Amino acid sequence: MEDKLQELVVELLGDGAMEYFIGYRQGFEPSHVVPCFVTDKSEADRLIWGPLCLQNLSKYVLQARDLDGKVGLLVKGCDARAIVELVKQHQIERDKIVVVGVPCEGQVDPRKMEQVLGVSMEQVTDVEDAGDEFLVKVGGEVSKLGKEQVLRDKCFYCKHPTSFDYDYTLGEVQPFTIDSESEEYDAVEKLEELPLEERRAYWLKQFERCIRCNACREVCYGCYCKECIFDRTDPRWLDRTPLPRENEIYHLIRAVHLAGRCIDCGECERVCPVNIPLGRLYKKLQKDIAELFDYEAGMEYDTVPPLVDFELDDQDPFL
Amino acid sequence: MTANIYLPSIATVREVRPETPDTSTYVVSFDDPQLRESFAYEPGQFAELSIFGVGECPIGIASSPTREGLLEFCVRAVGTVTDALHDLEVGDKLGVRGPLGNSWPTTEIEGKDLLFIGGGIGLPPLRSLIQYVLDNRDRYGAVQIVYGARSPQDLVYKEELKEWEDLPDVDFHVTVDAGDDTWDGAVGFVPPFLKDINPSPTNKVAFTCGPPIMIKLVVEALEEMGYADADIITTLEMKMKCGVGKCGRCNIGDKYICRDGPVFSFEELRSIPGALEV
Amino acid sequence: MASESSDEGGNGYEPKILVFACNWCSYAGADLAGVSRLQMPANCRIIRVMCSGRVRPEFVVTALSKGLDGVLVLGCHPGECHYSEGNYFTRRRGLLLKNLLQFVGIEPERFQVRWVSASEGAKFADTVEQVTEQIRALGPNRPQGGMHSTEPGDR
Amino acid sequence: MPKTRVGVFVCHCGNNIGGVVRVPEVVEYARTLPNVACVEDNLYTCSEEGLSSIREQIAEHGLNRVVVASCTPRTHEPLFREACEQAGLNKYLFEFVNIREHCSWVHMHDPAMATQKAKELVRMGVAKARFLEPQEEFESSVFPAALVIGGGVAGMTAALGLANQGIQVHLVERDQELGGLIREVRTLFPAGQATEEVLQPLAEQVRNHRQITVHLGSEVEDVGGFIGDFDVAVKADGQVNNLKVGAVIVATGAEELKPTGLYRYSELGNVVTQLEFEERFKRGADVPRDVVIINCVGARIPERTYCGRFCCTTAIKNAIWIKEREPEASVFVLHRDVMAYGVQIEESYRRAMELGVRFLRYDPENPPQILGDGRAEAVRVQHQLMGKEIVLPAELVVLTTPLVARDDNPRLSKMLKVPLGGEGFFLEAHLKLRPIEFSTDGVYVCGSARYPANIPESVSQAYASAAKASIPIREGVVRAEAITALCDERTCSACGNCVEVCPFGAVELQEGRFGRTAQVNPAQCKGCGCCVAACPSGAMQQSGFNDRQLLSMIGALAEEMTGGVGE
Amino acid sequence: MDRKKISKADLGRWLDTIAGKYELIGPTEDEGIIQFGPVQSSAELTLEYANSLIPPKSLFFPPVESLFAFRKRGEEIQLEETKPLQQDRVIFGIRNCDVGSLSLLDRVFCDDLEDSYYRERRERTTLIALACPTPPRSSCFCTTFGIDPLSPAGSDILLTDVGDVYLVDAVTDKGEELVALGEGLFAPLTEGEEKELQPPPVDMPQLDVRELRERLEALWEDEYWEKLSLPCLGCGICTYVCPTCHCFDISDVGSTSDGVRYRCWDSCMYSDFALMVSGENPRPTKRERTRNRYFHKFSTFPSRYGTGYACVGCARCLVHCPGGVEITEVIKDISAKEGVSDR
Repeated sequence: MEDKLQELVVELLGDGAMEYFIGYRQGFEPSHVVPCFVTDKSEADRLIWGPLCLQNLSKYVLQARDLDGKVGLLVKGCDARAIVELVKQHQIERDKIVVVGVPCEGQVDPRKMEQVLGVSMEQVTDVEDAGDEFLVKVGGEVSKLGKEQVLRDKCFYCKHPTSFDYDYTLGEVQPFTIDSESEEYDAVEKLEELPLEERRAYWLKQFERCIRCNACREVCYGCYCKECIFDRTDPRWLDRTPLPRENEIYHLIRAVHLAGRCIDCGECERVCPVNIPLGRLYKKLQKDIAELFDYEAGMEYDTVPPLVDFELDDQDPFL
Repeated sequence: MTANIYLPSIATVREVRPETPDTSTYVVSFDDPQLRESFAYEPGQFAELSIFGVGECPIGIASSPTREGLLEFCVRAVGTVTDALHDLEVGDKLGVRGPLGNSWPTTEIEGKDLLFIGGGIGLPPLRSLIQYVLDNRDRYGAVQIVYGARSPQDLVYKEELKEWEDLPDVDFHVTVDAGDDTWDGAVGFVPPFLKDINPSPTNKVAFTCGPPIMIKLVVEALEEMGYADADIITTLEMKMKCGVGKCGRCNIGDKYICRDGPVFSFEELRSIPGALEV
Repeated sequence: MASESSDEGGNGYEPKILVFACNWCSYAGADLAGVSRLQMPANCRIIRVMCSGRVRPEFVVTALSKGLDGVLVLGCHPGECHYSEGNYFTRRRGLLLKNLLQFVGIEPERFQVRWVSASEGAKFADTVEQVTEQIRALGPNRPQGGMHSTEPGDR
Repeated sequence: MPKTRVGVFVCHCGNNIGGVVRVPEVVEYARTLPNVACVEDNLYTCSEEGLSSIREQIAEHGLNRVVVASCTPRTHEPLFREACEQAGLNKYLFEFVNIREHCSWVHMHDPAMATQKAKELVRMGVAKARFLEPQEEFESSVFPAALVIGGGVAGMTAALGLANQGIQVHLVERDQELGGLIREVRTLFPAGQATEEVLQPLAEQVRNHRQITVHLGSEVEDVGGFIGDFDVAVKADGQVNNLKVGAVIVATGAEELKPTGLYRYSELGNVVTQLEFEERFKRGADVPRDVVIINCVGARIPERTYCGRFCCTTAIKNAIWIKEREPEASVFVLHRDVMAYGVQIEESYRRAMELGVRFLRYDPENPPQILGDGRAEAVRVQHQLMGKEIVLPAELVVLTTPLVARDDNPRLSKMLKVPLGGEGFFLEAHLKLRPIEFSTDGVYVCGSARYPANIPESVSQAYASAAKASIPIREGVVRAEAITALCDERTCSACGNCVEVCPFGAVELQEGRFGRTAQVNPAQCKGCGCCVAACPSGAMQQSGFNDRQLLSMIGALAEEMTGGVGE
Repeated sequence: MDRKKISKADLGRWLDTIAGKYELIGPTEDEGIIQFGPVQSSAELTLEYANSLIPPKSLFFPPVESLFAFRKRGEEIQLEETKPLQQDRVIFGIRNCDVGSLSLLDRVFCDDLEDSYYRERRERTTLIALACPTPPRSSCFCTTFGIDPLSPAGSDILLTDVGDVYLVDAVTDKGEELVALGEGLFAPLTEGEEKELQPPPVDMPQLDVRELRERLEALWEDEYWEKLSLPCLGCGICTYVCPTCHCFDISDVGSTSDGVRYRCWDSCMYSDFALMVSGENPRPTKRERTRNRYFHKFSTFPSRYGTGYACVGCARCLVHCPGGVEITEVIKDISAKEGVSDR
C-alpha cells in the first residue's frame, strides 16, 4: 500500500500542479506517527500508512488557500467528511485539493493499547493490520491482539467512508466492519442515564482539569475563524484564566459552534493532554442533531447546516 | 518598588487635561504620602496603570522627576484599559506600578547639543527628557525641537509648545500633516520638514519617538545628514504585559523591551535581528 | 388571571431570572400584561431584542455560568414572526441548547423558551409565574470554583 | 470630563410608577452607577416640562448618553429620541428602561421587590447605554418606476393606479394579449354583461397610457436588488432586456383546476369545467336540455382544503344563463354548500330557483357518479331529503372547480425572495394588518395570486397595492431604522452562516478588502439580528443590540447578585 | 552528609511522617494521567511512572494563581495580597530533568526584580528527587543538556533505587532535616555495599549540540522555519507541558468594585500573544512564532541569563505535539547546517 502511495505522490508532484502533499511519516519512535509535508519528489519515500496514522490532516489544506498551486492530501474515509464541510463553508474550493482516499481497516487507540499490553507505546515497534486482529511487535516478538480491544471508538461504527468523491484511491475503500456489542451512542447514553447531580459533578471535574491549551480548538477543522470569539476584547466573553467556570463557558460555546458541523473525527479527544472525554460532548450533539433534525455533517456539499436552517414542522416543545 | 513586583500602589487623579479629541493628560499622585516622596524615577521610564476589574497597561511617564510630587501620563483611548482610563474623573482612584524600564541616557549626553524629533503622541516620552534638560539647562548644549502631528488639534501640550517656542535658547519647529483655517504654521510630514531644517550632526544626539513609519523615515534622513547610529536614540512601543521582564511578550533578540528598554540607540537595534522589522 | 402570588419569605431565596423578549410579540405581550395589571412575581428582568432569533446561545451559557438562576427566551409563535423566520432558528437553537445544558448537568428548568404573542398578556403572566416557581424550587444556581469566590483558584 | 457621561431620568408617571416603586431610592441608586453624570426624576417625563429638563441636562452636563426609566419604548421611544435630537445628541445614544408595564403595574403587591427590580433594570439600562454608539439612518434613493407582473384585471388596474399618478410602469404579460383569466369567460356576473364590455376599455386604457410600457409574450427571467433598486430581466421571444424599477407588484393571478381523475372528467367528452362550458356554449352552440352542475369539485378536500370562494357564483350564473336560453331545460346543481354571501349573489341564487334550477346537496363521503360509457348520460346521487338514490338524466355535466395557484409561483417566489403559503399562493406579510404586501419591502401582491379573488376584489386589491407601491416611489428615498447588521470584514471568516439565516437575503459573500467576506446591504436589512446570533466569531454585529451592549446588561444583572462579575 | 540507604517498606513510613509535618506532594495517577498533587499519605503515591504530564514547574509557577484581590469600599480601594502557601511543602518523586528546569526558572523569576510568589514557594519547598529507572524512556534526551539522572545536584535529597533498597544522598540542610525526621529508618552503607550497590550507568543517545546557538543564529532568515511550522497547529500544548517555559498573562476577573487579579499561563505560540492594540504583530504567522520559540530556548535565554540551553530534554513537547513538530528533529536539522567549526 505504501509504495502505491509513494508512486502516486511522485507522479502528482511530477507534473508540478501540486505545491506539496500532506501525508504521514514515522516520528521519533516507531509507534509515533506524525504529519508530513512532502514538497519534493525525493521525500516521497518518507510517506507511510498504517493503523497508527491517527491525525485528521484535513485542516492543513487551509494553509494552501493563498498558494497558487494545488495541495495533495491523504485522508481516511471518516476524516474526508471534513473536506466536504470545509468546501461547504466556503473555506476552500474542492478543485484546490487533490484528495487521495485510503482503505482503512480500523485504527489503534494508543491509550487502550497501553492498558491492554501493560507496556508504554514506546516499546511497540510495529503494528500491522491482519483482518480482525493487529500484529503488534514489542521488543522483537510479535503478538496478536483482537482489534475490538484496542480499536479507536469511532472505528466501531465506521460509516460513510465511501460517500466522498476521492480524486484517487489506493485500493477499494469500504466501511470497516467489526461485530461488537457496543453501539455508537453507548457512552452518551450511559451518561444520560446518570442522575443530574452526578452528571454535573462528572463534567465539572472534567472542566476543572482543563488547562486551556486550546489544542482541541486548533486541531478541529471547524475552528478556522480568523479571530476566535474567545480572543475578542469587545466584548470579552471569556477570561484566559483556566478557572472551572471559564473552562465550562469555553467548552459549551465551542460545542454549540460545532453543532451540526462536527464530523466526529475524534481528534479533540485524542490530542487533549489531560484526557478530557470531549468525544462524549460532541457525540451527544451528533445524536441530538440526527434525532431532532435528521442531519449528518460532512455528507453532501449542498445541504444547509441544521442550526442555520429550519422546517415548518420542526419539533416544538415550547408551545 | 514594593516587595511584590505585581502589587500596584493606589493613586488619585488630581487633574485631567484634554489634549486632543482622543488623548488626555492625567495628573496623578500616590495616596500614601511616604511613597509620594520616595517614588524616584528617571525621564523615559514608564509605569503600569491599573483600572481594577479591567486590567493594566504600560504608559510612559510624561513628567520629569525635576518637577516633584505629581506624575503625568498622556493616554490615548485605543484599547479596553485606555478606554477605562478615559472614564476617570478628578478624585477617582487607580493603580500605579513602577517606575519600570530603563531611561534616557541623561548623563552620557551632558555637554552635547540635543535634537528632539516627536510625532503625534510620541511627544510625551520626549517631553519628560525635554523638561529635565530645561530644568538642568547648564549641563546641556543647544536644544532643537521638531514636532509634528496629523492636524492642529492633534498637537499635544499646546500651551507648553508655545512656551518652548518663546524660550531664547530653544530652536523650536512645529508642523502638521494637514493644516486648517486656525493654523498658520508649517504644513507637511515630519521627515521632509526635518530635512529642510537640516540640523548639523556635529556633537549632537538625536532623540526621536512617534509612529513606526515616521521613525523609519526620520532615521534614514538623520543618517543622510551624517548622524551616527549611536547618536540616534528612540523608545520602542511594543506589547508589554508584566513590565518586569518575565512574561515573555516584549522580546526582541535576547532583550526584553520592558527591562532592557524601552530606550534603545539605533546602534543597539541594528545588532538585534528582527528588531527593526517591527 | 395570574393568581395573586403570595410571597411569604420561604427561605428568603429569590431567584433572579434573565428574560429575552422580542420587540414585536413577547415584549408587547408583557406590556399588555402590565396594562391589564396582571400581578406576577418580580424575579424576571427583561432584555428587549428585535427578534428572538437574535439571542445567541453564548448569552445563555454565560448568564447561567455567571450565577443567574434561570434564562427564559420569549418569541412570537412560529409562523407569526415579524421577520417571518426568526423564531424558527430560536426553536432549533433552543432545542439543542436545552439538551446540551441538561447533558452537562444543568437543571432543564433553568433554560426555557416560550412563545408569547402580542395579545397574550395572560399567558406572559402565567409563564413568568410558572417559570419563577419552577426555578425557586431548584434553589440557587451555585457557581462553583474560583469564579466569584476570591480565594485563589490556584492548584 | 470622562468620555462617557450618562444622564438618567426616572419618571413617577403620576403614581403609576411612583405609587409602587420608591423613585427617590432608585434615583439615589442610579447616582452610584459608573459613568452616570446626572440623575433627575420628574412627575411626567413625557410632558413638555420633562422633555425640556432632558434637553437642559444634556447641555448643562455635556451628556453623551441618556437613559429614561418610565413606560414602554413601543409608545414613547420616538418622543424621547426626538428630545435628545433637539438637544444636539444623536438619537441612538438613548436607552429606554421599562419600570411601569414591566415593574410597577405588575408588582403592586410588593413595593420592596418592585423597587429592587427597578434599580436593577436601571443598572442594566445604564450598562447598555455606556456602549451605545451614534448611528446614521441609512437612506437609499428609489428609482421612479414600477413593475407589474401579470396583465389580468388585477395587473391592469394596478398599472393604471400607478400610471395615473405619473409613475412609469412596466406591465409584463406572458400571453400575446392583455386580459388574463377573464378572457376565457363570456358573460360576467351578475348581470350577464359580456366580458368584452368590461375588458376592452380597461385594456385600451392600458395600451394607450403613455406611462405604461406593455411587454406582451414576455416573462420575468430574473429579479435582483432590493426596494428602490430592482434590476429586472424580462425575456421576450428569445432576447432579454433589463429594466430598473423601484417597486414590484405581483398580479400573476391563478388558473382553473382541471380535475383530472374526478367524475371521469378527462374520460368523457361531455364532462366539462365551467370555463370550458363558457367557451363551448356561449359561442353559439345549442344549449343542451338536461344539465347537471356539480360544485366543490377538487375543493374542500384533504388535498386542497380551501373553498374557491366564488365558484358557486359562477355555477349559479351559468345555471341562470342556460335557463334563460332554454326555459324547459332541466338544470340541477349538486352542491355541498352554496356560498351565496352578500346582496347580488343571494338575489341571483333566488332568481335561479325561481327559474327552476334545482339545488341538491350531496354528501362528500358518497359523491355523485357519472353513468354512461363513451358519453355521460346520467348522474346518480343520494338525495338526502328523500333518503334514496336518484338518477338524473344529463346530456352535459359541468364541474365547478376552484382556482389553484400557478405552478410558476415557486420560481417567481425564489426570484423575489418572498414566501409562498401552504397552498402555493403567495403569502402576504400579515393577514389582517398588511394584506397586500410582503415582509420583504418593495414587493406587493394583489388579485388571485394571493388567493382566489373575483373581479371586484381583484380591482380593490389592485388599487391598494398601487397605493402602497407608490409611497416609496413618491418619497423617492427609503430610510431604514439604524438597527441594521454590520459585518467586521477584518475578522469575518466567510463561513456563510449569516447568508443562510437572513430571512431577507440582505447578506451576501463578496470579495472585499479582506478577501471574500460577508457584506450586509443596509437597505434590505430589517434588523432582526438572526445573522448576529449565527455568527460564530462575533464578526457580525447589530447596531443598537450588539454583543457588547447585551453582554454588559447580563454582567450588570449578574454582578448585582454575586458582587463582582460584570464588566 | 554521606550516602545512606532506606528499605522500600520504610520509604512509605518516612513519607508518612513527612506528611504529618509538611504538605506532601508526589506523583499520583488520575484517569491514566500522572500528575504531581498533594497527598495525605504515601499510599496515594504511585512509583510506576516515567514522568508527569504537567511538569512540577506548576507547583512553583501555577497554571492559574491569584495575585491579589481588590475591593472598592466607598471611595477607597483595598488590595489584599494572596499568600502563595499555607504550609511548607515536600515534593517527592521529582525527576532530575525537572529539577534542572527549576534552576533555569530561578534565573527568570529570582533576578533583581524578584517574583515574591515564586520565591516563597521555592524557599518553603524541599525536593526529594527520584532517580530515573533504567533503561530511560526512548524519547528522553536529558544527558544532551548536561542533566545527570543519577546526580543529586539541584535537589535536596536524591533517592536511587538499587533493587530492594534506595540509596539516599542528602546534599542540603533541608535534605538533612528531612532525613533526621525519619532517623530510625536509614542505615549507613557497609564497605561492600558502597561498592556493589551502584545504579547501572545511564546510556542515552546524545544529540550533537556543539555550537547549536551559533548555527541557529545564522538561520534567522532561512526558509527552514516556514517548512518546520507547516504542521504546527498553534495550540499551546508544547509550552504548557514544557518545564522551562515561563510565559504568562495577567487578567482581572470580577467587576470594577470587587474582583481578583489572576496570573495564568500563556503561550508564545498563540497568534494573539504579541498582538498590539494598533493591530501590528511582531510575530504575525506561525513561521515567526515557531522560530521565536526555538530562538528563545537555544539563543536568547542562554545569552540573557548566561546559562546553558533552556531545554532539559524531558521530551514532553515531543510526545504531546499533535502536529508532530519534534524538538530533537529541529536540533538535528540545525546542527546539520553548516556551523563555524566545519567552515
